[in-house]
Amino acid sequence: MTGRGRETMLHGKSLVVVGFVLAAWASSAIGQFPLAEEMSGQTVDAAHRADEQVLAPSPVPNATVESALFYLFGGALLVSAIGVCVCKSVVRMATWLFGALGAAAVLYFLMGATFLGAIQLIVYAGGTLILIIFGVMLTSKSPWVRFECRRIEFWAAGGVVGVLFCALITLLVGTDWPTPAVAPQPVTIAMFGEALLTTYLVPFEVASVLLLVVMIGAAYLARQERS
Amino acid sequence: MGTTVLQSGSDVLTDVEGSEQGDLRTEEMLVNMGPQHPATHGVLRVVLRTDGEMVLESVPHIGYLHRCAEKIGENLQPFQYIPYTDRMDYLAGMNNNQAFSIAIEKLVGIEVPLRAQFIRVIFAELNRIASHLVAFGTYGLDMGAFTPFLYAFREREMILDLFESTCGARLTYSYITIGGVHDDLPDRFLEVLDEFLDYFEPKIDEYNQLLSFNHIFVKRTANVGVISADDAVRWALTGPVLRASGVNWDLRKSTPYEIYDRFDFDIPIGLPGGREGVPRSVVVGDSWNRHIVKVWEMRQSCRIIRQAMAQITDGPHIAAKVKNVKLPDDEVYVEIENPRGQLGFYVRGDGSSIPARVKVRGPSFCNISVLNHVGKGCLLADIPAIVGSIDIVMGECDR
Amino acid sequence: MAPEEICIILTGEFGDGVVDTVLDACRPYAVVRVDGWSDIARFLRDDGRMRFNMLQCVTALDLLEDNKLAAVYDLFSVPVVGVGPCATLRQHFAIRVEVDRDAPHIPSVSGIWPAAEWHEREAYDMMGIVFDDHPNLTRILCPDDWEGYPLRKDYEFPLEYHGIPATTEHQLNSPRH
Amino acid sequence: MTRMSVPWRPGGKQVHRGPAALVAGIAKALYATFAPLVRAFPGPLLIGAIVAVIVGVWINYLVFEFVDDSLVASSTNLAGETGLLGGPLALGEVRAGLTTSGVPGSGILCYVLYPLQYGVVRDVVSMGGILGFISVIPLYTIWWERKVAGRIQSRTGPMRVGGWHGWSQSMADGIKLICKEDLCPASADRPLFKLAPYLAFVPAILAFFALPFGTYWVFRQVDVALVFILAMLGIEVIGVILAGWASNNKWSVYGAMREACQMVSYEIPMGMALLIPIMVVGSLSLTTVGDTQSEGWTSWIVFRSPFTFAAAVAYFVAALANCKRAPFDLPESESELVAGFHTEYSGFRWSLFFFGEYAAMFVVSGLCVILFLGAWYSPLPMSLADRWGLGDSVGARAIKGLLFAGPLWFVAKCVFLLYVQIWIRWTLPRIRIDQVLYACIQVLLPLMMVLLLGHTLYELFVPVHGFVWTVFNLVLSLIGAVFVLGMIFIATYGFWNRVGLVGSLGVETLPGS
Repeated sequence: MTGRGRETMLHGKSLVVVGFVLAAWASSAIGQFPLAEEMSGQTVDAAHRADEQVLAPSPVPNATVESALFYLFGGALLVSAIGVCVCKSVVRMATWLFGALGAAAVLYFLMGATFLGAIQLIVYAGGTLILIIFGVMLTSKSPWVRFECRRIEFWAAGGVVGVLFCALITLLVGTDWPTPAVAPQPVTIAMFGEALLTTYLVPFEVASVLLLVVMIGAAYLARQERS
Repeated sequence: MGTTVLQSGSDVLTDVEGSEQGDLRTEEMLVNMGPQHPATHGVLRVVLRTDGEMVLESVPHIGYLHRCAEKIGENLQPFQYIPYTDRMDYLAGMNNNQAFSIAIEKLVGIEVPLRAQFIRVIFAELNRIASHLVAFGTYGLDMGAFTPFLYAFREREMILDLFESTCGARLTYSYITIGGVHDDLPDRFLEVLDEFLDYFEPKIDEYNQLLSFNHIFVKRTANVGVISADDAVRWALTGPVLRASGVNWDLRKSTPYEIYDRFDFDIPIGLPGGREGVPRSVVVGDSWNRHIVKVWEMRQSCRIIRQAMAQITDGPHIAAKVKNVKLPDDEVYVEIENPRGQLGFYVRGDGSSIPARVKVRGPSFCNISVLNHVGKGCLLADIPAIVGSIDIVMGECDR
Repeated sequence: MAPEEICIILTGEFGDGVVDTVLDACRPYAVVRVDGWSDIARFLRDDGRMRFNMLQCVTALDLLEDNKLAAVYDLFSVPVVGVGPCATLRQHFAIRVEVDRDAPHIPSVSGIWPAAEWHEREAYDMMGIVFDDHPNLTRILCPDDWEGYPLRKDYEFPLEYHGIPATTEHQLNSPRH
Repeated sequence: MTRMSVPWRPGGKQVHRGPAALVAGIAKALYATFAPLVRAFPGPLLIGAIVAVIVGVWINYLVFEFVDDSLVASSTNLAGETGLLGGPLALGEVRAGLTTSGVPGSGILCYVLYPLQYGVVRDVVSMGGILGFISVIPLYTIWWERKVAGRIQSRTGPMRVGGWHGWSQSMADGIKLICKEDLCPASADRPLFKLAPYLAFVPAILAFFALPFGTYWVFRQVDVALVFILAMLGIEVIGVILAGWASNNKWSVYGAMREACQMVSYEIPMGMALLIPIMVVGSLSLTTVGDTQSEGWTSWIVFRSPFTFAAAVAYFVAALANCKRAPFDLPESESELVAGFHTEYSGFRWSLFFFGEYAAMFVVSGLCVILFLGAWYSPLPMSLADRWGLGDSVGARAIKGLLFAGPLWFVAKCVFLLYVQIWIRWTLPRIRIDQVLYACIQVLLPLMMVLLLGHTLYELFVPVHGFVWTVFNLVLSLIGAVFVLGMIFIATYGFWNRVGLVGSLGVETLPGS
């Protein structure tokens, strides 16, 4: 590594870090988050008051920036999804998956569903992805674990994907999407919580019971294999 | 490098080397806790066959510090060989010198003056304390507690200063030679030694509170690497490792050499859990007992030194004629109680002044051979705990 | 028990198995024939009067003048509470097994005392004494591909190992005896 | 052996070409002028720098507020929106607005204030403050850890670099690490190997975006700040696992595996422990949680009920495990795994991991301070400030910032929690991986469930400011006060009769030695 090489590498590295931070800031800068100034006027009530006050979002100043970001992260989602399918090495596949999940989370942030974006990162990027990598790590020695599928499977998969893609395209082009006159009211956490426990209580409980059963099943299988 | 190909068709995970694995079992790994590893004190290499965190087999490989000390022994006169004995167990130089000197004196029949024997006892016990301090500090490091190491070395620094004031060296002393000691004590030595003992003895309880009885330390070492008394004897383990397994065998007490029969001190041996001052989960012969036996031995050594300082007499510090003494056509095998175990010297003379064969029986050589037997089924993090508690020095293991 | 009584018991038990007993030496020992050695060893460990349960050291000797190799076994009896009757013998005895140089085969005692496993590997590595049915008789101190047995009196120093030149002090090719 | 073309020759004078010569010249000149200055009185400079950063950010906020009030008042067509690109006012209007409101030197000031109307300029300025503060934290936490470790181990720690107590030691280490060649093992998975440190470093920085330092001191007021920060801490795990896995070294794989199970399992008790203060306040936004603890130290959530008290301790333990700090630092345990997942890393990449860890340490202690220890409020209640009649003038706000509520209090509490983490690391040994998982699943999880249930019942059935409630509150507050006063007493007692480092016993005076 000659001196010259190191300097360029140095610039490369710092650029990558700044790029990451800028991308995150850009997604947060387009005003979906209520700016700090709006908050200053709000007086602090007694300690116990719940926070129902709907945070008035500042209207989107400039649609071009917002749509540019949407296409950027939508494209990133698409590319990493393709990366997941095409890639051979399993761990690289997992990294592409992380790219896809991250891009999806940013899209949620763009739409103002901040809670959903954060949960997506915690549950998917922080949870299932790690278990996938963990599973790969336990079952193979070197990182060069390859996953080669045979010829016919490749074509079969290609066919199915083609069919689904055409169906999607026709659906996309066919319907005329209603464009809402006024920007939909963003959902705050309090409304989110109430909806979960009032209107959608039954599906919420059913889902949690299902997860409970899955967890007990996993524990039982693990213990059985260990003994 | 072996790439593992996941055949999507078959549900079996086949490794490129073709080793068929039944079901989706975790991959067994051959891991090399190599010669350069922070947890192996010195250049010990342990090849571990592990399944995840569980260790199936731990085979120690030695020989990385082999300097053919025994071959050199066949070329040098005994008094020239003393500096080589320092370099064997480089943490207990005085004890090594004493072992070789007693062997030669017994072979040739030299009578060591009484004052020299007292000085030998004082310095041997001081070196035992210094060696146990190193063992205490590095064992804390193996368990992840960085601080006790610094305290142990601060106290050891004072002992090394005492050694330096007497024989000029801090590690390789060559002070105890054949027929006595190299030169007499400096005049204010006993006062400073008394001052050190008064400073040091309360420190041992402080160390115990800081590390030995620390709840996490106990959980990491109690019931880990248990060696039964029968195994300890069959594998010829000696020293604190043997005594931690409950065998009351210390050469200073059982077959007293030199003037050890004049002092009264007791031998700390491994205690089962539940006794006063012993945590509940402790078992006789586990790593915690091996650690605590060393700490209690430090206190006994202080007792011995105090009695030796009280009973020391005046007189010559070395026997008269020592150089180019003729070795009889005979053999001798002498063992003394080294901080790490029984260090034995087998010397065979053939009439000339150069020995025909010098064999060194290093305690670490035997103590580490039990690692495979003890290491089966323990966790990866327990290997440093076991190796640290056995406290090996590769100098005397490889010679 | 004094070494004399041990020798008497041994000669009583094994007769010609014990070649001779040297008692006036600094550390008395008995010389034993090779073929009877393994059952003498088992006798030394299991017999009630002997109870030598700890094999401390196996020293390999090179008796060049009468073309022999020897292995000296130093045995200790350590009182272990709870294992057999609590013997307070605390005795120390040694056995020497001599075998000629060109076929140095001694039966291994690692079955009787597991400690012997590493000592015998070192004796093999340094002196070239082959211990029969030893579980893993390989070199322990020298590298595995080392030729020759360093501690033998007639050992020629190799002048090169894997390209690394070896220099001996003032051109001494073999130790002066 | 071909001679490597190395730009510098050993012993020879370093030769620079082109722009590098210019930069080197400037650097040398700067060093020549400032080095004596810094070496003369480093202490005041260091403390001055920290205060300057905080005052700078404060002034930055004041200016924003001033810009909004004055410009909004003076201009007619302004709708209060300061969009990203379209500026509402021309330069002339700004100057006119300033002169009408009688601001001295408005000629120059308008050039300064004009760009500040744009949101993007404000974001750049405040992001500069955030990134500056973030890079300062790991730098000084590392230096401070080495000093505290030294003191605990009866030695002195860094004393030489930069003068007073080696204050610029970690800065020098940073420069050294940047200049060091960072290798990538041949058999490693190169792209992943290079990506991993960024995945471990950037989330820790992004977590600072949503971490409020004061009521108005937050870069982005996210209404789900807590969940956002937890998400960022979750992503760090992936960086560490990829690092361990991609460097194709058996020991790093062990480090990565341990990391995976430890961090994933400890996120659950950590999340549950954070639920309890949320239950009290009712909102996920950290600013609201912080502002509800403004009535003096008895109103802090940690003293609210025994359940929150236990939850604070449980959270701190889970946070220790989440940041891989002792006694849970198994992923990079030196004694078994050589250096765990970052064995193969060196130079700049290694320092990214190091920075990420210390930034995460600050974020985690920040969360603990905001949710349990009365965020940016001092033990004195805000009502006292109103009684003293502290209005909105700059002077009054300065006193309120110092005595009652301000980022200084938040940073002070975070620094105290950092000290506790450092203190724990240098005293406790490391626990084994099965004990780590046992502690999480069989001890911490059930405890958190009990606390969660207990606190819900407590909130429902114990009337707020009722008799039982105030008894618990006072008792716990007393415990807290005793703990803090005890700490202060021990510190002063220790400082007062600190004994010189116990060296050798003066044996040199022995004759003949």
